[in-house]
Amino acid sequence: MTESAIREAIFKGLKKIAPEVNPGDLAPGENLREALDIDSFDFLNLLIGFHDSLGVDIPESDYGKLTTLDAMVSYLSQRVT
Amino acid sequence: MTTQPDVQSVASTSDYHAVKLLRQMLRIRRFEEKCAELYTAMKIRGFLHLYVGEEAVAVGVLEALRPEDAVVATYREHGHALARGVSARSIMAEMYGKLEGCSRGRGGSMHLFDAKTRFYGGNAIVAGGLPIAVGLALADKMRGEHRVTSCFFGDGAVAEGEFHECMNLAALWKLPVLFVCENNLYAMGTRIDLAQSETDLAKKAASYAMQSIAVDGMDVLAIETAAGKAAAAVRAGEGPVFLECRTYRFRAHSMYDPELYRSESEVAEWKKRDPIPALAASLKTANLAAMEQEIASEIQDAIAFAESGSLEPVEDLERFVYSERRKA
Amino acid sequence: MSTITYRDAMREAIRDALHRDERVFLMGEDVGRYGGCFAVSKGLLDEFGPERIRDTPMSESAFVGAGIGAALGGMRPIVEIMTVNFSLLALDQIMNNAATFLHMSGGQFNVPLVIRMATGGGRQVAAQHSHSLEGWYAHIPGIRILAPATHEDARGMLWTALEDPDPVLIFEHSGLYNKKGELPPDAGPVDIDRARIHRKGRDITLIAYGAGLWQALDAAETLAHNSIECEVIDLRTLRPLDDATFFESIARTHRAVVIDEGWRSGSLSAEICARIQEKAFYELDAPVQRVCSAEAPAPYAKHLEEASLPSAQKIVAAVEGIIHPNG
Amino acid sequence: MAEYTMPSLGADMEEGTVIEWNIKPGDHVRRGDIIGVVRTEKADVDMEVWEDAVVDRILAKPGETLPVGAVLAIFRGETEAKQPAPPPSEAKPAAPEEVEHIHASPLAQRIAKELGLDLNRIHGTGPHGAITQADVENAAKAGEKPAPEKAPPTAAAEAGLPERTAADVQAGMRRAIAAAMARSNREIPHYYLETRINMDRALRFLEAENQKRSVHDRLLIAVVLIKAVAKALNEVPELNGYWKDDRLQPQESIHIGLAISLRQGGLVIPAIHDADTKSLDELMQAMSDLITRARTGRLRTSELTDGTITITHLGDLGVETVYGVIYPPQVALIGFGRIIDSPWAENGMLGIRPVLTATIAGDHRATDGHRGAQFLTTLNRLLQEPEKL
Repeated sequence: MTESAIREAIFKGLKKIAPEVNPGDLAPGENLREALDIDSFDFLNLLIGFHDSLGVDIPESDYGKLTTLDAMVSYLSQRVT
Repeated sequence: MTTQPDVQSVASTSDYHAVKLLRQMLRIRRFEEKCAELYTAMKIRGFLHLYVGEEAVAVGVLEALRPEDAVVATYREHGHALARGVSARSIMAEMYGKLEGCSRGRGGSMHLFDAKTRFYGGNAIVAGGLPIAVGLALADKMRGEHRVTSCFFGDGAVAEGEFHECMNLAALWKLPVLFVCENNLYAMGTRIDLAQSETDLAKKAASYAMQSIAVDGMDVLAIETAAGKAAAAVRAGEGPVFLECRTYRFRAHSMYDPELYRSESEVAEWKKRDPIPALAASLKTANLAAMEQEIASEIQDAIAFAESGSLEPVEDLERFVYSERRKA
Repeated sequence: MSTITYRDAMREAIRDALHRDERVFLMGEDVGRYGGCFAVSKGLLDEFGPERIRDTPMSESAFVGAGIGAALGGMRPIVEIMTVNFSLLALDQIMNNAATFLHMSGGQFNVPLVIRMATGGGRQVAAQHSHSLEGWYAHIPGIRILAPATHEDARGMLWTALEDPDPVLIFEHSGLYNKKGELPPDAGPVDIDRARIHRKGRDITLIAYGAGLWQALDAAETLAHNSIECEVIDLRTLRPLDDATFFESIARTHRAVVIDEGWRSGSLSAEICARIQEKAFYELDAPVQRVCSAEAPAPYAKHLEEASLPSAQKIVAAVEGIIHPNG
Repeated sequence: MAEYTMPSLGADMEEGTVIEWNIKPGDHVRRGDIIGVVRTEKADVDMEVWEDAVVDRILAKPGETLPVGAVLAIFRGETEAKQPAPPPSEAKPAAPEEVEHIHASPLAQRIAKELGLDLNRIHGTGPHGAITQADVENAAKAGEKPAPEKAPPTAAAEAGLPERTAADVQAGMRRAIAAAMARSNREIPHYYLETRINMDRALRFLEAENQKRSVHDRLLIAVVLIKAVAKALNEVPELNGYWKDDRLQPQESIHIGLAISLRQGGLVIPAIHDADTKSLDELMQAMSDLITRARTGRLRTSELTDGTITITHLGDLGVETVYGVIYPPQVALIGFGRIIDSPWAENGMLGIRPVLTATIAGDHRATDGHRGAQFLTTLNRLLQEPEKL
């Protein structure tokens, strides 16, 4: 799966929990939870979205590796089959 | 105190003066007849009480008063207003409900008002005007004014409590009121002997320790003389005077009255003593035809004035419920 | 400040008016030698003489009508009708002449007359002497109706009323004459157009006049103990009604009780409730309640009379019923 | 039942031919919707529906020519579909013709209209169950969102007033929350207590539990906290109830209100009913259902007004300590901050532990600090044995 496809999936997930936000304007290194005002419930839904769309299962211990857009892209691209 | 009419008409009144009285009575008569006609043509509405037959009283009494005096009348008041100097135009316009009426079209036939001539209106409550007259006289007395307040009412008012209260108060405080009772023998449809235990009203009034005179209500000269003497006494501070004018109305009480309570013959009998022809007969020099013409044109002019009058704007409905400037 | 009775305040008002304007005079039954049925005019005969302090025969229609005539004639009469109960004999003069002359004459004749009368019950004088009919008179366009409840108003309303070109009726609740109160020595004329908020409160508005004001203030005192803050309004003028003041108050409190010693049906309180639902409907969080007299002729027996008249306790109950509807 | 007849679409039109329908039985239609096309002499014309309704039956088949006034379809009243409980079954009895009158004070009606709240969904506590100002404010505060699109038009729409913008809803909600908060501060003498809880055991328990579950059923720490609060309330019941008519009224059932913030601002506090009897999984399911429906405005009034205590979990968004304002008539509010690795001394040794600051705001009329402290210590103890929750 190409990197842009993964980025697309991430945007789609973010749009679902924060409809009024335009993921495009996110700076790659920005902390997602603060930028998008996402609480743990939103974040869980995001992960459920990735699990359904990308088939990736993210354990709680890895939450720390998903703080920014870039981190998320690289994390998912390593695990997407 | 006397009981029958004892005042003789003064034969030597100059013809000129008599013609003036005649003209005034005729003017009232024709005005009232035209009102009856206009009422049937639905130009005048509401209640209308005509003075035909009693003209001598208003003309005789008002001739004896002065401009500074006051007049308080009843709902049968066209004659008094005309004799007092309220214009035929403003009276007709008032009955047409026009803004140019003497009460802005708000009073109608029963409530004519005119500040210039101190004409304190018709009052539609029987004897309702008596306390007002007493008050006006009280004010004059307290302010040292040598003025007369004339108060007109009918034999019907004599049965009202206010009559007795006012006669007593006026006599008690020696107030300058000329009480003029137009006794036309009927309180609407009730003959006087069915309403009064004592039908000699002058005698009744005398019991209030007040000068009390009766006079032939069909003799304008006699009335003028009697009223003159009475007004002089009142003006001199001798206290109130009661003047009973025994008169008769030739037409119904008002426009709705079928006159079941009196006979044709009685009316016919009284018509023989109609004050207008009686006076005219004694005045060979009077040019009746010219007088009639002048009066007719005055009335026609009054009607035209009324017809062309304007209606008070509805927005003004609540004006004068209270005064428009707060300080009296 | 000097402590005087309501009666003294009204007497002072009359004396002051008589001194200010020689057109002013007092007329009524037993106002002179007797000193006034409620002793309001005591001493005035000696000071001003029988011309200006005029005892009248028992002829209410005549002397009230004479008052109207004298006003038309340029005087400034103060007519005292002993109590509102006897004013019924002069109602025709008041309604058909005093209230009507200016309008019916097309603005020609003013009637600058003041009529004072005692009103209200509560002294076991039974049905014919205990009426509270200011609400009736407040129904008549063309006259002003005042209800001085405080000493300041008893002292100050008369002169303003005398200066008014239209007839003014002043209703003095008979239960107030002996009430003591404070009055500054220089107390003088007061406004007669506005109601007055006597006590600020946020929870409910109590609308009262005359003796009802003091009952409302007592009730407010009691209710304050269980943290219900009442805003108490003294109407002062019953016609024209200063409804803006109570609309504004209700816009803050959203609840109201009207206290009126008249009989409930067709009373002044009914008019006030009608205006509130017309103009302040969307401010209401509960129906407006009324505390009025029972609809029966005033009984002689004390316990019956108390049961029939408005009281602070009844006001408290009405307020509780609104604030805690489900008990 | 309302009949939809062949519309007269021109002074001289006597009949028309149904060309097509774009509705089917059971559809909800709104005033102004186009429900089909009819052919007249002059042209094919849209058929418009004049009020909200539900399609009951279609009588005229496409191609049929019928005179003006002939019955083409039958509608049933909108109100029928509104009954919350019974599933709308096909064999519906005739819908009650007019909407039953709602007893609400004029002021309540006004505020409800301003906030775009549907009075049908507000529980009245006034006389004879009438809805009062307080009821509406509580409902607004509890997040009764403006009636969603499909619901009958708001009173404003019916009265021809301009439709309420999001800003209006926002302003209205802000006003309602402000009113409730002001009243709370004015009436409730608060006391505040705070304690720091070592969450190490609870987090490890949570992680172990989540490993047994798919991401769909994953539990959040919040549900552990909710369960702990519920259990602690069993031991300190005075904190679970209302202050009404000048006395504490403890409640048997424990409905825990969750302060949920909405993305576009504003706050709603739906309650999880009987939190003490629910398992962690049931709590997770209930919480996610409430948060989802809160954020899409489909909460039921009853859920919004019967919380017996409230938890605010702003720690989730990075704040360490949270002091809340109690929501009248409740008598306590629990605040959870963020779990932060902090220095922690344990039997003489200093280490790093995930520490959570828990606070309680109590109504001093109902309970004193002693009860609050007892609650926090119990909470702490329960969180040290998470497996027993």
